[in-house]
Formats: sequence, structure tokens, C-alpha cells
Amino acid sequence: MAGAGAANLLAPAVLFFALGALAGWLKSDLTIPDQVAKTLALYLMLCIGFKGGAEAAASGLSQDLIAAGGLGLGLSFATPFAAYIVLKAFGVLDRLTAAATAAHYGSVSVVTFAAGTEYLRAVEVEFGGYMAAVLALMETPAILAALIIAGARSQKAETRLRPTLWREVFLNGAAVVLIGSFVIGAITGERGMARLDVFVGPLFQGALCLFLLDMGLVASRRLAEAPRLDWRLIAFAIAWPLLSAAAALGASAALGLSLGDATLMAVLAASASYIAAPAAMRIALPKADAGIYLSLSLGVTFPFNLLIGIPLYHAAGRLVFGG
Amino acid sequence: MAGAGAANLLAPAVLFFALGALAGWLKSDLTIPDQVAKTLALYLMLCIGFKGGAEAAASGLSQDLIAAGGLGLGLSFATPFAAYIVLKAFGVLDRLTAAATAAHYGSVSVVTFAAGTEYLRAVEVEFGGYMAAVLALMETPAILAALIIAGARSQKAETRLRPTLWREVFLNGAAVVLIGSFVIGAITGERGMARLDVFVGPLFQGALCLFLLDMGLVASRRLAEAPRLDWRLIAFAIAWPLLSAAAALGASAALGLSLGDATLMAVLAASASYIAAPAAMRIALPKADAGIYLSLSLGVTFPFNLLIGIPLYHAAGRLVFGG
Amino acid sequence: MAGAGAANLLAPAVLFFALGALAGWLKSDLTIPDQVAKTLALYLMLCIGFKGGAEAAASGLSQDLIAAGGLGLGLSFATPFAAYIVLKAFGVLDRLTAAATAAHYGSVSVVTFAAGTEYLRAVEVEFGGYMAAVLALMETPAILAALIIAGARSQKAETRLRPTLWREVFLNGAAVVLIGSFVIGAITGERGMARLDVFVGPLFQGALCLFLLDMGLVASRRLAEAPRLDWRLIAFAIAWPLLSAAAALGASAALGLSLGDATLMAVLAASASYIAAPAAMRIALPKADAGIYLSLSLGVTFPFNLLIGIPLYHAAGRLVFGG
Amino acid sequence: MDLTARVKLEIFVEAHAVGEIERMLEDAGFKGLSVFASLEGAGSHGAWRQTGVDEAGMRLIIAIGSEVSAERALAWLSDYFQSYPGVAAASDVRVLRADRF
Amino acid sequence: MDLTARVKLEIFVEAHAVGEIERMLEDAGFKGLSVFASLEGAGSHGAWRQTGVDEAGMRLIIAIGSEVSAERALAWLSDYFQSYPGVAAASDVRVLRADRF
Amino acid sequence: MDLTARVKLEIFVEAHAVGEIERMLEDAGFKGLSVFASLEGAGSHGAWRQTGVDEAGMRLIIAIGSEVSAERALAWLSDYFQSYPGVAAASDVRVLRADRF
Ligand SMILES: Nc1ncnc2c1ncn2[C@@H]1O[C@H](COP(=O)(O)O)[C@@H](O)[C@H]1O
Ligand SMILES: Nc1ncnc2c1ncn2[C@@H]1O[C@H](COP(=O)(O)O)[C@@H](O)[C@H]1O
Ligand SMILES: Nc1ncnc2c1ncn2[C@@H]1O[C@H](COP(=O)(O)O)[C@@H](O)[C@H]1O
Ligand code: NA
Ligand code: NA
Ligand code: NA
Repeated sequence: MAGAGAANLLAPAVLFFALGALAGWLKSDLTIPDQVAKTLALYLMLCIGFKGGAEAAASGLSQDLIAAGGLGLGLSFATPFAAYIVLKAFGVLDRLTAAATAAHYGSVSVVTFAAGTEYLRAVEVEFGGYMAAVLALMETPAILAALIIAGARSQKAETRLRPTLWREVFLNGAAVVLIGSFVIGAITGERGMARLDVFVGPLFQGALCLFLLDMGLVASRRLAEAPRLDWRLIAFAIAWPLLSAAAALGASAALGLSLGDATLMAVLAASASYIAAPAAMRIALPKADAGIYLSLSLGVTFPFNLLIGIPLYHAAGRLVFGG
Repeated sequence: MAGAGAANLLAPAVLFFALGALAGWLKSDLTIPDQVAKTLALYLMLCIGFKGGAEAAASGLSQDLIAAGGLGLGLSFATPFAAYIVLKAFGVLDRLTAAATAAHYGSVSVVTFAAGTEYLRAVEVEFGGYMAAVLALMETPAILAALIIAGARSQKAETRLRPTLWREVFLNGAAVVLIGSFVIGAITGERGMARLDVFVGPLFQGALCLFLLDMGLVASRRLAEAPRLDWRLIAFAIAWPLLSAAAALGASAALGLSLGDATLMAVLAASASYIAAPAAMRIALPKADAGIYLSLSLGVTFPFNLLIGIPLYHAAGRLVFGG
Repeated sequence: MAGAGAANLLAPAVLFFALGALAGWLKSDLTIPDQVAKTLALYLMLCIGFKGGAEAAASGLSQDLIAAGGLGLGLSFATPFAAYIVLKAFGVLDRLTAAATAAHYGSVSVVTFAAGTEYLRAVEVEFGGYMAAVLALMETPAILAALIIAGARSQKAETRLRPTLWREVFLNGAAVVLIGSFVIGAITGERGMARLDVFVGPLFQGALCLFLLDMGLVASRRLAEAPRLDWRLIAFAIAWPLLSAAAALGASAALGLSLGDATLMAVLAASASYIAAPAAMRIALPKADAGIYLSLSLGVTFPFNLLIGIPLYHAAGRLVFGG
Repeated sequence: MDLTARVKLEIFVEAHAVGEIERMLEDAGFKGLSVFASLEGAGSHGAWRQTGVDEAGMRLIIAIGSEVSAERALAWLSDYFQSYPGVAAASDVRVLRADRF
Repeated sequence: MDLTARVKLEIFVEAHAVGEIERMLEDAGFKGLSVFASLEGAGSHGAWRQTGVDEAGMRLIIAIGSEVSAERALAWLSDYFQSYPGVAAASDVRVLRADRF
Repeated sequence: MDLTARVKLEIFVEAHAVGEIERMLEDAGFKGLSVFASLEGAGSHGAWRQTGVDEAGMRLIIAIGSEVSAERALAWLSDYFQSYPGVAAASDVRVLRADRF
């Protein structure tokens, strides 16, 4: 277990994240051009969706998919309410910022999921291809929950932007590529996989390194520019993932999911969104402070999950599942 | 035959095109950043040229190359005159827009060609590597034909831009990369191929998916913004490729080309340009309506060829060739 | 030997450089979008560093590393003083432009190094993975030497920019990625290499072709826009690499390096920087004429080394080493 | 040269707002506009930087039109900026072919 | 500050025209210029968007120079815009180091 | 509309200088700014083009603020341009919500 955790820390992708974080902290001028970073993000989602779909097609749509999907939807929708109560209780965030932050923690991070699957592959634990679909399902409910919490209806400006907002919530580029690729992977199955195996396989590993290098830069620069973060918020950004992961592991065990699926479910629950949620919050809750929710999700929770969370959730899963 | 057609519709690349089209139609904010899309286009041409050149070197420059090249040049140059007469006969286009549109249908689409070669590979029909050179040869004559039709000489502004125009016609980036890579492939032959096989092979398949995703977005957005398209123009954009493909198949058979070469010749004849021709028309015939020629070539003919045309031309080829 | 030289000229990567140069010379509108070119440069450095680190880890840190590293540092720091004296002696450059140009010739070109390693692989000559670290070590000392030569302290403006300058010198993106990837390669060793082999191997070859296509365009356009280059400067840009390579070969032999290491050392010594040095010179010596130093390094020395220098230095190495 | 006075609006807004503001400008009477991407910036909502990871980015919309159109657009924007980040500035320009604006 | 009045031209044209217009501006007496890429836009020739597939895209050329140079450039552009898409606007600016313009 | 007169600075500088000039603008009293990337250009230091290989590229910094802030910034820039490439221009604009500038 300790060995596996250390192995994670020494995986190339994680080290590239650390390199980016170091470079950002030292104020190096290193940057991954933004159009390339955007494409890398889309490409990672294309691969995750496609591989998941192809694997799901190979193994058939099992009951596990329904169980995992239902659990994911529930966690994503319920989490923001709980997180909101906790965040408000600190007394340092206004109502809208607390609601927007809660949305981020209910929603999920694609790259954390990708790192989780790579970790499981490295320690040779199996998981269902349908977990990619669960990832896609968990993006949106948290955003809807935050809108309910914030009573977004009452905001005058939002009425005008409703069409843009709904498109952003349900049809943001990330979700479309993820779900679309899943369906394409499921339709083309093995034959499609045979044609794209290099593209979605070995290339994926490298692209993940490059993207994590960029994430490291972005995360550390964001932290450097956010000196006003209250210590309670930082504690939240570490403790909340732990709690969420524990809840997800427990529920997964109760539902009879496998160790691999349960670990990924914990990773998803613990992860915080930094693409879909901020995009929706900018439109729906413009008065919420993006400096807060992005610093927490991208600057604290993302590195924590990547470096420590993933192996920890897996280790905890093994305890629960007796694996 | 029906099976092969269905197989085409279920190829990953075609499904990614459909995904892009759907996302564009639903007004999703999905986009492939433009610098990346431009690079993907260059990359696809590099691969097509290089593979074609390497294969042509392996099999030697045969008589078929001369036959196919001559036919391609002839089709590209002659088609615009015929298309112009038909388009003018509808009475809905002014002279310059009709000439510019005719140029698009005489010229060719690199990505349609790429999809055609992938289709033939999937159904295991052989074709000559020199068809990549034929593709390159067919880009330009149609543009010259349109200039003759339009009597571009009479346009005052054009005189000033002549150097830019000739460079655009003969030295546009696409043509340079396509022809240059063909030559490099032919020079380096097997040895070069051994070094670049992953780059121009498995990676190509994935890049084609990504590029077709973008083409789907662009095509459906363009159609959505072009409500004024006369039904006769839409009929033209579907019927003309069918006629051109039939003519190309017949001529190929008469010249004794193989089934694979004849199918690709039909695909080239049926395809309409959306990079080289519009770029030249913007300079040479600025008063032609780009909204018309791009909507037809990109919004109607491209999807038609990709989804239906390619397997259809192949099926027709099998009838003609008794394959 | 002549055969090997010809083989270099016919390597795909070199031919793509020639294609780019030809396209630029013919004023084609071909361009590789700048964000993609920047990413390609970073990617090449990531691969060079990572592969070098993994190989160095496999073979252990030998004494050769220390010898080669020390020699590289020495050459990089000493060269600019000598080059400055020669350049000043021509009497055509002002003091600052001469110093800045000298910095470029002391520093190194990553892509020339990459082409050198590909060449050695093609002719099956072994070299140490640690040469990637030597490459990284040689980037900076030449820049410091030029600052000493120019007495940059005396420049008023520079004081203000000192933090930016030092970051640019020691923490420029290129250096960070190169050194960071070397360390990551060394840490993850064989296991990391197994995961990234396609990404840093076959893909690298293709990316190098694409990047050299761009370098060809940039080099020939730069030359076309620099008509004022004195013939003595052009002679310098060819003769100086020859002298530097000879010195590097001799010193390498004296230090007991292998033929492969000595060839790469000669390539590094002969190569001139076109990323790190110009970036630092723009900040530190803004009055130096960038038109001069970039035209020489990018327009003359880079093509010379790529086309002629590399096989020549290798041939000379074989004479010296009796290989 | 026969130049005519017109007003140029420069509007800095988040990317998600571009579509809506384009429609508004058309309604306000502008016959044309151009959109540019900004790399980084700062304002009352803090500093931001285009990274490709977390930022939607700001856009600069330039629209040249009549005094009346500009008035209308500014009225709308003044309301919009109550809720959303961004700034706008108007200035005087001289154009060729006045009927095009 | 010692500021001098100059004229700023903002010229929106298709990418293929940039080279030609740069030469024209030099002939007209401009000693400098800068070129920017636009993301999307609309005008009398319809709306367009930079996609990387079919669009060459519009460019914004900014050139600051003397009144006389601007007059010359506008005369040329007025002719150019008879055939090609694009618009141009002139406005007053104040610059440092007047001899540079 | 309730518009207030302000000054807009347009500063063309090399990419490496952006951070420093941002700090300077803040010190001079500007409450906001936006940065854009230029594709190519020309000036007294010759022509350049964004290529991704050898060029750092020029940036355009737009900052709208008070007359006083602009004066201060221009004084600083006038010194800066003694050593480094670049130009700057000031012009008059009218803004909404004057307190934001
Ligand atoms: N004074 C200003 N000058 C130029 N751009 C500004 C200014 N103020 C704000 N901006 C731009 O508008 C964005 C949003 O402004 P704000 O709502 O004040 O945060 C900033 O991030 C800048 O890109
Ligand atoms: N009024 C305007 N304000 C700003 N940009 C404009 C305006 N009119 C046209 N443009 C730009 O110039 C391009 C060509 O204009 P046009 O020839 O009118 O179609 C448009 O696509 C816009 O990018
Ligand atoms: N008159 C001008 N109008 C617009 N941009 C200019 C002008 N002069 C210089 N620039 C820009 O500022 C950069 C540096 O100017 P310079 O220091 O004169 O070489 C140029 O490369 C252009 O991008
Ligand atoms: Na979560
Ligand atoms: Na055709
Ligand atoms: Na050197």
C-alpha cells in the first residue's frame, strides 16, 4: 500500500504536474499555449469517453452501470447542499460564493479521473468502462443544485442569459465530447478500438503528462495570486474530498460495486470541477467570487487528490473491500 | 455492398463528424481552436502526401499514374465550365458567384479523399499511392477555369493583387505540403516510412476523427447561418457530385484504372473544395458571395460525400468493374 | 562517410526543412500556427530530456557525464569571448550587437542537437543519455558571458529589469522543461519509459519533421528580409561552427569521450541558439540588433549545421577517433 | 477625403457574453462589429490570464456606428455591467463610406 | 509630458490583403504598424468566424502616423473597399517622440 | 447616458515587458487593463512576425484611466522607450461608471 502510494508519486504524469507547479512557483515564463491546452483537454475527454464506451460495449451494459450511475447522480446533486451548509457556517463566504463553491465540489474533475484510471492500471486493478459515463453524468447535477441553492431565478440578469446558461450547463464542449465519444466507442466497439488504439492509448499517457504540466503551472500561479484564502477554506478543500471519498466508498460497497469501480467513485466524489462548473457559475452567479472557487478547486483540491488522494482512496477501498 | 455502406456510417471518423454536426446544431459551445484545426489540416495533407509518395516509390511510377493524373487534370479543368452553365441556368446566382461556385466543384476536398482512402482500407480494396499526387494535381486547374469564366482580367482590383493571387493559386500552403510531402515520401521511400510509420499511420486515424469533429461543427454552423439557400442550389450540391462521380468512374474504366483508383477518382471528382478554392476566390472574385459557395461545398456536399457518397461510388465502381 | 552524409540529406526531417525553406523562398503562404510551433518546441525538449534521463538512469551516472558536462560548461562560457573578439575585428558590428551575437554562438540549439541524435541513431553510433543534460547545461553560461562582455551593469534600463532577466536566463521555459524532463526520466527510469515510449519515440520523429518544416519557413523568410548582411558575417556564421566543432572534438578526444558523445559535443559547440539567447538579449541588450544575430544563427548557421555540419562533424570524429 | 464622424465602442466582456452582445449591437443599429481575444487583464473583479484550463477569457468587441446606436448600446451595457464583469468606452472616429455604419 | 497630435488608422481587412496594405502604408509615409487577428465579426458582407477550416479571417491593422499619411492611406483604401470587404476608421491620438511617426 | 471623459493608453511593447508595465500602470493609478497579442508589425526596430520559433512577439496593452494616471504612465514610458522598442498613444474616450477608472 505504501509502495503503491509512492509509485503514484513517481508516475511520470504526477511528476510533470510537480514540475509545472515548481516552474509556476519560481515564476518561470513557461506556458503551454492556451489553444493547445484547450485541445489537450478535449482530447483527454475524447479518449476517456471512447475507451469507456468501447469497454462498456465489450462487457455489455451491466447492472453495475445502473448502480454506479445512480450513485454518481445522487452524490453530485446532494453534495452541494451539504457543502453549502458547511461553507456558510464558516462565515467567511457570501451566499453566492458559497453556492458556487459548493457546485464545484459536487461536480467532477476529468483529469483527476484520468489520473485515477492510470493509477488503477498501474496497480492492475480492474474497473468498468462505464465509469466514463458516470463521470459524464456527475458533471451537471451539482450545477443545478447550486442554482437551486442560490435561487438563481431571483437574479434579474440571469433571465436574459437563460439560453446561454442552459446550453453551458447541458451542452458545454467537455460534456458533449465526453458523452459523444462514449457513444461512438460503444457503437464501434472492438473494431473502432482497433483503429484508434494508438491514438487513445500510448498517446494518451503522453498528452496527460503535457496537460498536467500545464495544470501545475496554472494551479501554482493561481495559488500565488490568492493570498486572501482563509485557513478554514483551505481545510475544507482538503477535508471535504476525504469525507466525500469515504461516503462514496461506503455507498459503493453497499451497492456491491467492485474495488476498482468504488475507488473511481471515491475519486470522482472527492474531485472538484475546474472547467464545467466555473463556466456555468460565471454566467449564472456572476457575483460569486471566482478567485475563491477556482483557487480552492484548482489550487488546493486538485493537487491534493492527484498527489495523495488517489492512492489513499484506493488503500481505503482495499480495507473496505478486504482486497 | 449495403453492409459496406453501413460500415462506413459506423466508422469512428464518420461518427465524430456526426457528433460535431449535432453539437453545432444544438448550439453547443464546443470548438476546436483554430490554430489546432489549421495544423490538423496541414498534418493530414502531410500524411496523405508522404504515404502516397512512399507507396508510389515502392511500386514505381506506372502508366496508371499518367492516366489517372491526366484524367484528374482534365476533370478539374473541364468541370467548372459545365457546372457554371448549370448554375447560371437556375437564374439565382450572379455571374461571379456562379463562377466561384463552379471552381469549388471542379477542385477537390482533401478530407473527403482521406475518408475515401480509409474506407477502401476498411473494405480492403487496393489503390495506387500516386492517387495522392492526383489529388494535388486536381486542386488548381478548376480555379484557373473559374478565372477564365469570370474574365477576371477585366476586374480592376485584381491587377493589383495578381502576385498574391498567383501565389495563392499555385503555392497555397495546402498544395505545398501535399506535393512536398509526396516528393519526400517518394525520395525516402521505405526507409523514411519505417521512421514515420506511427506518425502517418495510427496517429492519422485519430487526427482525422478530431478534424472531422471540427468539420461537423463548422458545416452545421454554416448551414444554420445560411437560410437563404435556394432549393435548386441544394439539389445541385447533391446531384452534381453524383454526376461527376459517374463520369469519373466511366472514364476510369475506359482508361483501364483499377477499382480502387477509379473509386478514388470518383470521390475526387464528386468532392468540392473548401480550403484552396475559397482562398483563391476571396482574392480573385471578391464580389462572389462566399456565403453561397461555402454553404454548398461545406454544408451540403461534404456531408453528403462523407456519409453517402463514398460507399455509393465504391458500390457503383464494383458494378462497373464487376468486382 | 560520403554515403552517411548523403543519407542525412535524405532523412525525412532534413527534407522537410528544405521544403519549408523552399516554400518560404517562393513566398508561399504556408505557416505553422505559432502556438503549435511553440508547443512542438516544448514537446521536443520534453522528449529529449526524458529519454536522456531514462537512459542516464539505466547506465548510471558515469564519469563521462562529469567530463562532458564540464567541457560543455567551459565551451559555452569561453566561446563568446573569442567570438566577440573576432566579430568586433570585422568592424561591422557595434559593441552590443557583437556581444549579443557572441552569446548566440556560445549557447546551443536544441533542434540541431535533436537532428544530431537522429543522425547518430540512423548510422547506429551510440551516445550517452546524459548528453541531454549537457545540452541543458550549455544554454546559459554563454548568456552570462555576453552580459560580462557588454558590461550590462552599466545599462540603466537593465537594473529595472533584472528580476525578469534572471528569470529569463535561468528559468526560461525551454530550460525548465529540458532539465525537468531529464530529472523525471531519471527518476521514473525504465518504468516511465515503458509508459511513454510511443510518445517520446515514434511520435518524436514526426514532430521533428513538422517543426523543421516550420524552421525552414522561418529561416528562409528571415534571410529574405535581411539583405544587409555583410559577407564577413556570413563567413563567420559558417566558419565559426567549423572551428568550434573542431575544438570540441579535440577536447572530447583528450577527455576520453566516446565517438558518439564527441560528435554530439561538436554539434552542440557548432550550433547557435535561436530561442534562449535571443529572449535574454532582448531584455539585457535591447540596443543590440536582433536582425543581425537572428539572421546569422537561424538563417545561416542552423541550415548549415543541419544539412552539412552534422555528417561532417561525425566524419571528422571518425578520423580523430579512428572509428 | 470625404470622412464622416462616427462613434467607436470598445467593449470588454467575458467570452460567454459575446453572442448576446452581438445581438444587442445589431438591435441598437450597428451594421458591423469585430471581436478580439484578450490574453490577460485586470479590473475590479481581479486579474485573470488566458490559460486554456480554467479561464473563459475576456473579449474585446469593437463596433463603429452612429451616435444614436452607441447611446442605445451604452444604455444596455450600463444595465448589463450591474451584474457582469466588463467595461466599455466610446470615442470619436472618422470613417469612409458613412452609409455603411 | 510633451505629446504631439497624430492620426491613428484602424483598418479591418481580410488576411490575404495584409501584405499589400503594409506596403501601401509604408508608401503613404507610416513608419510603423501592428497587425492583430480577429476572432469573429460581421459587416455588409455577412458574419464570419475564425474556425481554422474555411475562413481566412479578418485582420486589424493599427497604424499611427501623420495627418498627411493618413489622408493618403484613406484615399487608397477608399478605392480598395470598392472591390474588397473591410472598413477603416481614423481617430486623433497623442504620442511621445513625435519624430518616430 | 451619463458618460465621463477618460484617457485611453495604447502601449505596444515586447512580451517580456508586460509584467513590469502592468505593475507600473497600477502604480500610476490605473484600476484595470487588458493585454492583446499582435501577429506582426514594423517600427524603427524593423519588421517582425509572430512565428513561434524565434520571436517573443509584441503585445498591445490597453488601459483606460484618468488624465493624471495617463500623464504618469507616459512619463515612465518615455524613459522606458529610451532603451526598449515600442510606442504608446493616448486618446480621449468616454466611459460609463466613472468611479471604476
Ligand atoms: N481600465 C481598464 N482598461 C482596460 N481594460 C479594462 C479596464 N478595466 C477592466 N478592463 C478589462 O475588463 C475586464 C473586466 O473588468 P472588471 O469588471 O473591472 O473586472 C478586465 O479583466 C480587463 O480585461
Ligand atoms: N461597423 C463595424 N465595426 C467594427 N468592425 C466592422 C464594422 N463593419 C465591418 N467590420 C469588420 O470588417 C469586416 C468586413 O466588413 P464588411 O466589408 O462590411 O463585411 C467585418 O466582418 C468586421 O470584422
Ligand atoms: N506607428 C506605429 N503604429 C502602430 N504600431 C507601431 C507603430 N510603430 C511601432 N509600432 C509597433 O511597435 C513595435 C515596436 O516599435 P519600434 O520600437 O518603433 O520598432 C513595432 O514592431 C510595431 O508592432
Ligand atoms: Na466531486
Ligand atoms: Na471535384
Ligand atoms: Na554553440
